[in-house]
Amino acid sequence: MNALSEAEATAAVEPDASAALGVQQELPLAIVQGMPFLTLPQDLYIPPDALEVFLETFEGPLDLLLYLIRRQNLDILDIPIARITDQYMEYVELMRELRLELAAEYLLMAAMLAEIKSRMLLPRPQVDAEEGADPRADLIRRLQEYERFKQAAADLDALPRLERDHFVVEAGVPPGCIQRRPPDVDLREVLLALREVLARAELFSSHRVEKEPLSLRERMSQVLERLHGGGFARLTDLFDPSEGRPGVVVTFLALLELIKSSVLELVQSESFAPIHVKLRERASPEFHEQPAA
Amino acid sequence: MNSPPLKTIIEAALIAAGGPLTLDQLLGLFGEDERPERAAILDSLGELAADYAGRGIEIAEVAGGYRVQVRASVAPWVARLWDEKASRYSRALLETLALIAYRQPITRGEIEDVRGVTVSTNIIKTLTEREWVRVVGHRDVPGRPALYATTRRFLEYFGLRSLNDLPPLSEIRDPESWLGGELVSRPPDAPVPPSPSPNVLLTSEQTENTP
Amino acid sequence: MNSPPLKTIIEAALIAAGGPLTLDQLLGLFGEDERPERAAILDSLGELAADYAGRGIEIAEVAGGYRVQVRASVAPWVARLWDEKASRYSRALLETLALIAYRQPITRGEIEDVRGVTVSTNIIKTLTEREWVRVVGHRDVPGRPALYATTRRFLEYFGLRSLNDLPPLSEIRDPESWLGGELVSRPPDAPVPPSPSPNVLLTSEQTENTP
Repeated sequence: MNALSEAEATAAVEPDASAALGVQQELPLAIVQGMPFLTLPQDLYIPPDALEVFLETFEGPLDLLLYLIRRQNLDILDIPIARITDQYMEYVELMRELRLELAAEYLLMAAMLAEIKSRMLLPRPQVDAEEGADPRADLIRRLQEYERFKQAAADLDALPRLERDHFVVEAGVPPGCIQRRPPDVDLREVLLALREVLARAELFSSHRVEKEPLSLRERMSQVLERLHGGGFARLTDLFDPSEGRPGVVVTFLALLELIKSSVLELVQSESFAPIHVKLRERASPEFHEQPAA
Repeated sequence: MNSPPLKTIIEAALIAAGGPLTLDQLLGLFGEDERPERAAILDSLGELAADYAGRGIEIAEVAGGYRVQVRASVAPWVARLWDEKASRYSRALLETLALIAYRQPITRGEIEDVRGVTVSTNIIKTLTEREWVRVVGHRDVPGRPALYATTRRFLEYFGLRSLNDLPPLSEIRDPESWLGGELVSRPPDAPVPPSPSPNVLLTSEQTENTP
Repeated sequence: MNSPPLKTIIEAALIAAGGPLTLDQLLGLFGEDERPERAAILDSLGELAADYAGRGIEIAEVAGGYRVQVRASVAPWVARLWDEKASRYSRALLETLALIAYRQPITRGEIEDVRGVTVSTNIIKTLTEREWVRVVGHRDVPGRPALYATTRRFLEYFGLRSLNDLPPLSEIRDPESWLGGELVSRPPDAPVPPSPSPNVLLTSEQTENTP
């Protein structure tokens, strides 16, 4: 029982491997000690997880169809459309029962198969080659096209590649011999990058972001820099009256923001005593890792 | 200063570069007055490749340049230097990458047509982030979809000299054939010649087999 | 698999490591069952050092271990690699920098949330080494993530008096207002196939906005 379910699981997870057995007609569900099993024992329990994994290994309807064709060693150019359609529908049903998220593409393919099947039943006019084109032609073309890129993907994966089969070497140079010049950056490049990332995150729509003045952000950084050495600072020392009212307001907002986000804390020893500000708790060692010069 | 032998300079540069160097870049290491002939550099490369026979490293020709890399035969040991396991890529990602590589420039819609499923934004993001793929323009149709192509870094990563080095695509058998027509096999539409030669310079084959 | 000679493994590891390796790290490359004696590793190191006589590289014993480095005698030539290269920063780095500038103080996690992909340690390291970005505190949440902000040097480099000189976010979506002159050309190492438009970056930017 144990061995059987294990073999079953393997066969289930790797459709390609089982197809490679080259068995005509029905695929054995499992091979136990060399003996193929064609039917499931009545009492065999297949964990639903295993089935899910199995079904999720398909990269879409074309992949599933290819699997159905290949596992029966059928010629792709002459697929028995009725049989394949029935099997395809079984899988789609199974996915539904398991409530797997069934991509719309699978249903579209089901409809297409049904249509081809019905057209195959109609008598085909022999005369005109154009008119009488096999209804399967388009599907076969797509299957082949997909299959060659499925193969190309596998070939690509098999190429010896960096980080797996080869590693780039990078020997050091004795210190002092080389001054690596860091790349130049144009501010517009930075802004373009920002524009792109914001467009991706769709942050443009957020009013909160748009209205937030940059001076507030900058002031938050400045306050943190002031408090960086640790210890307490008098709240009043953080304000610079020479900046005028807007400057003081910005500092105040920056403090509120930092306190709200649990970076700073306020301490007052007793009522009406001076209020002090400090960074919350001593930070991890990284905190001290400031650039040396 | 007495100039050290050409070969030692080339070797040190290749080993320090951290990526492939083109012949021009190698020439650029030398001042006007001391610049060697291209042939001399190629000779040095050949000699180095021979020196590296039976060693832990080899010279490979990739992405239009030359690089020193760890030999595949010792890679499993070297890989233990880094904790991370080499990432495995999903089939969806590899299929998308393959379509971009063989059919570039290509739009996302065209990729989806062949694969029969939507291409997730995440895949495109990963491919661009790894700098294997980039947008090279937009097709002039409604929606102006982005056109994707592979980069030099893609060639470097997969150890290809050029796109011509990609494994050839399998042929398509024409469905017309079973209607009684002639069997016409469409020529593989992508990279030109299947290139059987390994891009590792010289002697690599022998040494891969050395016990 | 037949194990390659000890010396080739040691060599490849040292050359690939990009920094010194201790004897213990070298031993760690081998599985329990195949682990060589320390003396054998030392022997290999000695042999390699002898092999490298008269070559472009050498084995140096530095604090913390052994490393392969470029010989000082060829370093002047090798150094020219970086004169010319002045490589480009990745899009990922620029995006990270931009987010730190506009959303500071910000944690790595928050950057990742906006970008939708992880921010590599390397990017943070490069930005800190360049002194454009620094840790200004830690958020008091589990893990106490570092908060990053831009530095005075960042302002200096980009010729800004203060962050207020940066265009407001609301203007970012409209590049015409700040793009001004021509955009600096993109890295030469970009796409392999000829790109249809000369200034690809610009094209892609404009068109992303078109409805």
